[in-house]
Amino acid sequence: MATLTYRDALNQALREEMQRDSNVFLMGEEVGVYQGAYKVSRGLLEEFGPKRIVDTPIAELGFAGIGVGAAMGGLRPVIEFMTWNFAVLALDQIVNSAAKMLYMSGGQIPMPIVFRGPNGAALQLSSQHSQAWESWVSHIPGLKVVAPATPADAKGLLKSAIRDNNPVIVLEGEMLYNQKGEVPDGEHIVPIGRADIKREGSDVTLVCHSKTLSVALKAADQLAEQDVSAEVLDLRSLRPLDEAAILSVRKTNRAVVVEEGWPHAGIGAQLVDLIQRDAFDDLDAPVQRVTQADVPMPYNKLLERAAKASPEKVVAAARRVLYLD
Amino acid sequence: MATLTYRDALNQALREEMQRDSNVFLMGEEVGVYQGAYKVSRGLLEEFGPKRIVDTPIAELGFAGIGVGAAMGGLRPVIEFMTWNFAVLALDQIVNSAAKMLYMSGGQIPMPIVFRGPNGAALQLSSQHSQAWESWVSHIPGLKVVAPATPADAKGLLKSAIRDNNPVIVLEGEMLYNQKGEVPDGEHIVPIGRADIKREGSDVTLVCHSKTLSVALKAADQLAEQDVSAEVLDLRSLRPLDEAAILSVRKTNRAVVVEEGWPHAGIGAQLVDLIQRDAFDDLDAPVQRVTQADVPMPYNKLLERAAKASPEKVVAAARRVLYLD
Amino acid sequence: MTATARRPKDTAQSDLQLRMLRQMLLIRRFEEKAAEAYALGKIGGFCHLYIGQEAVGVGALAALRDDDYVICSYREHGQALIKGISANAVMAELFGKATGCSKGKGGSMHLFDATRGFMGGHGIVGGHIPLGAGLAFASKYRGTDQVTVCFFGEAAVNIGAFHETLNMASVWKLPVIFLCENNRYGMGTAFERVAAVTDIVEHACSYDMAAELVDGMNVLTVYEATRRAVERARKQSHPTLLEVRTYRYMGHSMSDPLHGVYRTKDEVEEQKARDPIAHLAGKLKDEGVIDEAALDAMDSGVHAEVEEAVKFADESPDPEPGELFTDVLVD
Amino acid sequence: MTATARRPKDTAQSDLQLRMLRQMLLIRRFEEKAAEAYALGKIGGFCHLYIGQEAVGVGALAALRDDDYVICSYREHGQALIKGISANAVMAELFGKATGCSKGKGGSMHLFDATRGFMGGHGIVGGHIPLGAGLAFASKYRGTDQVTVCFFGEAAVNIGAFHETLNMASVWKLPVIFLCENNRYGMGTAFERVAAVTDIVEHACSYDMAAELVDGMNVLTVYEATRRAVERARKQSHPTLLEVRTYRYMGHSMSDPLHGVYRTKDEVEEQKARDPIAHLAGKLKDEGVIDEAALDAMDSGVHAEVEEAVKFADESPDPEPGELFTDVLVD
Ligand SMILES: Cc1ncc(C[n+]2csc(CCOP(=O)(O)OP(=O)(O)O)c2C)c(N)n1
Ligand SMILES: Cc1ncc(C[n+]2csc(CCOP(=O)(O)OP(=O)(O)O)c2C)c(N)n1
Ligand SMILES: [Mg+2]
Ligand SMILES: [Mg+2]
Repeated sequence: MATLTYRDALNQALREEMQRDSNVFLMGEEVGVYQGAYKVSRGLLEEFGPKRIVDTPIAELGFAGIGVGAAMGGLRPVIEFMTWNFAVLALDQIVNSAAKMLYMSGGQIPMPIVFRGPNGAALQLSSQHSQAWESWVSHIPGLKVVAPATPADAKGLLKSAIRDNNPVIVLEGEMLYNQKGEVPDGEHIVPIGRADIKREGSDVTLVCHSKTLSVALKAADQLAEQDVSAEVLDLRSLRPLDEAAILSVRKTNRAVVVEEGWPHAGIGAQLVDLIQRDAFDDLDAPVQRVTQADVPMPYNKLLERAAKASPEKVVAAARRVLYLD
Repeated sequence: MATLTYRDALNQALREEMQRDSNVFLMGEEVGVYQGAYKVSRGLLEEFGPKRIVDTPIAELGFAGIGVGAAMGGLRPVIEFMTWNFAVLALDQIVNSAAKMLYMSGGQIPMPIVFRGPNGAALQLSSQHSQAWESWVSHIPGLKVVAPATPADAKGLLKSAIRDNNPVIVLEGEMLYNQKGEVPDGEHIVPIGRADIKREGSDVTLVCHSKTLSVALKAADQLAEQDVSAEVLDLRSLRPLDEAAILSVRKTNRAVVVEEGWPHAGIGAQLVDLIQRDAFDDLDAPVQRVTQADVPMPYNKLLERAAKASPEKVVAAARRVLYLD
Repeated sequence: MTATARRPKDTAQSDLQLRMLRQMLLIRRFEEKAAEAYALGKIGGFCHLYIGQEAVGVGALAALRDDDYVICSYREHGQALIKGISANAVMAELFGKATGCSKGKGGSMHLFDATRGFMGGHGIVGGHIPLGAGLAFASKYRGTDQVTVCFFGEAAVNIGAFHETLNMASVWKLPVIFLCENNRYGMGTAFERVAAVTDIVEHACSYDMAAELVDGMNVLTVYEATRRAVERARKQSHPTLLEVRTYRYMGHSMSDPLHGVYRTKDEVEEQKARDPIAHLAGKLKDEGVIDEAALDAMDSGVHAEVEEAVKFADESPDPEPGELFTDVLVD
Repeated sequence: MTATARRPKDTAQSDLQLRMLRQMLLIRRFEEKAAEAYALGKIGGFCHLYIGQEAVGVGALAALRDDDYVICSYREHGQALIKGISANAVMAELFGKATGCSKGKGGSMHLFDATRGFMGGHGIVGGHIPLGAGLAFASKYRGTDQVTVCFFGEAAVNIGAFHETLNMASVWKLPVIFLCENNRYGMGTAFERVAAVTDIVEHACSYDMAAELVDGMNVLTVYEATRRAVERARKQSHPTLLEVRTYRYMGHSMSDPLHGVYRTKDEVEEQKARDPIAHLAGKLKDEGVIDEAALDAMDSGVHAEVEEAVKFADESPDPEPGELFTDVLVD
């Protein structure tokens, strides 16, 4: 077990899967010569050559579609979006081609493709470069969606995604790339569709994923100081959801959902829907959500900070569901 | 008050607003010479000429962006998408340009633009031509979203949308275009953000919009035969939501949300979130949802029918929240 | 044209031309039946007929190997039939039946047969152009010498995906043929009203790509031009842009008027005088390759095949209700 | 070039050239300061410097009227300053302050001043190209004779929006100038690695559009070419594609290395030898229009302006917390 950054864990997953299966290739902007805009693909061009590490023009719609076509032709493409913000141009191919192909072909054409890249806000990138994609992509049948929060999960989920015969969306986090953690060597697989309890607790369940895991963990620390024991459930997979794990809120009878995106029809709304429907009688309080403020992301540092989910907001929400305030 | 089809009500709204304000123009595929793919713009080219009724190439991203630029230049564009399915190509312009421009310019550039067209499934149009857009567009701050269910609301909401100084998404329904209803002549405005009780009831509230209004009304009829009195609340506006009206579920203590789109992070999830949070103590049962099946839309008629929300499914859900089964 | 080409003594040549004649007839009769079935409500949704354009699909596909890929827009009944999907399976798909080539889930716009390299029917204008390049990318990557032909209409040239894809196909030298069926109109829009330059071949210059302008009412011309492009793709892995000038006799789809306000009835009639089937039949008769009786027999054979397809489709079962939930994901 | 042009006796000419020299200097010094402030953490996020490319923005904007529109990508500090936004307001925006030209909400990539026709700063590559055409659409619709100049990088030519927009601008004859600043690289990708045809002017053929290839290291050449294009737009309402060859000295953005692995240090140094500011300064000195002392004075003036801007930005307040929720919608 080595200590790796989230970035290097992704890099390791890519490298190992490319070594294992010659049909796997990586395509995207700046993935080759430049070693990746965020250096996730560092060293891969040297090891695998330009046939398998393919630098593209700025043409998200086109290269996403070429990836889908390559999957139809028997390859296993990994398509990197420099950030998910730019994937809005490619959404037609993700949704109308990748997600619907198997179904509309009557089951003939499997779609082993991964679309990955950093998602959501980093620091001060302003309105057009800070969008969180959870809701949009999770909405779509025919896709799987994962959002790892730790280096180990990043490696294990990306490996699962590459081996999956379905299109998988991997939402990474620019703010997570430098984060370090223990990562099992070699064959480390995290199955898609399984949540993970990152901290046990008994008074309230904090449901989170990706960047909001650290927010939830910090909130749990603060709550502990206030004698509140918070469980922290990391979803890891947003489609399919690990419903059984989520319904473990029955244990605490209270839940706060923390997400990075906007509130309206956010992924958190779906969690609330699930919890209230299937654990209605176990709930001692309405489920509360902590989301990004319902505004485009501002540039100013203080406004940006105020717009994002924070431990303080989670603590406040937890106290609300505990009727402590 | 005349009896008009939904199509002609929209046509009337367009015509009246174009007569009222010379800055209003209509742009889209086949809106002019062909009189509109679904004939919503019938007669407008003759009346207003090609300067104001602009036929475009098939270039959704480009003409949506030209519309946004025209709004920046002081006009009031109405952009027709032949159907919303094709607007996936234009989403960058809708979200990154139209919705975020006012904010990222620090309030300098208002965005009086309307994006409209038929939304969701018609009949047997299969996977790529049947997508319901409620969730995707409602998710975005900086947009308003309306979805009229009746000819009168179609006229009144489109007029409001055109007069609004913000970008407004108008989700119409191909299946509704031929539907007839009473429409007030001339100045008939339906304010954005106000739901409408289309039928009063006391046992359960059916929350719906657009095409699902008729589903809910039929369900209410069937429920009446079973001695259940259902209230039918037509949202009309999906962003902003009429929260006060929705919280009138306190009156019946039970709610079923009926929507056209897919379940996962659908607009209905947001309604459930709102209701459970703000009316928790008034709920006698978890809120139930009736949605499209969580699959791409199949072509076969029977499968398609089974995929869609139906009065039978709504009745079953209503009986569930009433603990009748 | 050499004398040999005008009078194919060579039986391989006459066989090929007879085969192409029969294929064009099959498409024509198949679609006439489909139009009838649509009117009877047996086919639903959008249904875009190929009548008038048969020479394009038939000529182009004659230049391909069985293991080559074909990918199309929603106007793909013709190519599907010629790539080897049975009339039964195509008609059953139009009827939405379980025996259809997409199990009744795809419909007219989404015919598929992956085993035969027929990679669909796609509904978003321009959306399948990158898919075609991607199939070619896969062949090149895997080191096979398969070629991909991607069919699309002239209106798709105005959409971004076309340009993004042609650029990458050229930079990466992909073995793909971009075959633009220029039938002059989008739904109801004449190309010259919405395109600054109406010769689609001109776009090849911006992408340093081989290109050819082809008469699409002559199946032999289409065949020869495609052969040259296939050669270029198979041997040198170079893409080609073919602009094939053709014409559709029917409305844009079954829900649209026959000529509408955007073109005149006279124009349609004028074009019909250049009918590709009549043209090839006439030529083969002139050359003594076929006589009236043989032609009648061919037509009867095609008729019987199509009648059988309608019967098959009619009698086939709908998909099981449970099919609604299958094929969303593979396990 | 005529002798007159080399030795502008004509004071209007010399005044213009001196003004352009000062503008280029202002951009250069402004951005040097911005780089310092970025290093100190006073500016955050992405910050794309224009150093090396000053002649393009300055030359092009000199050909415009005050009421013309300018719209840019994220590399727009230069154009913003020249279109009349004060150095104070631009620097304050980079600092995220309430006094910034976008109230601190936009940042480096989203500078705006609608009253001066400066229509932003946009972050999605190619996304503002249709906006530029839309502004021109509005001018033409309203019957004003305003012209719009839309600046973008060469890498944007590979994206669909560019093509869709050029086609419509040509079909509808919009008074817009598509000004491509070809600085040879996207982030770290040399254009020839990702474009089949590297002369961007070639694309004009596909859209039947006037085009010109322009030396972007010479502000006068840029000015003259833009004047011709402005004339064409203002008088005949015809669009133009200008390919202006230029070079950026710095990394793609402040977070990227100066030259990186994609180009050599030597190449960068070679290009700096063609510096547009040194070039114009030298010419004006040769011609006796300016001497060393006057040049120094100009530079000091610019320095002072920029220092003042930093001070202003530094001392300006952050936006009120409540600003988070304003400007989402107008009432
Ligand atoms: C992106 C997109 N926009 C609009 C449509 C609606 N539509 C379907 S076919 C068509 C016309 C296409 O014309 P062309 O490409 O020339 O092909 P043809 O139908 O003539 O074969 C239109 C506008 C669509 N399917 N996709
Ligand atoms: C659609 C999209 N894809 C990717 C990016 C990330 N990105 C920002 S700038 C850039 C390079 C653009 O190069 P060019 O257009 O030549 O302009 P320059 O930066 O050289 O001025 C890239 C890839 C983006 N902003 N938008
Ligand atoms: Mg056509
Ligand atoms: Mg560049």
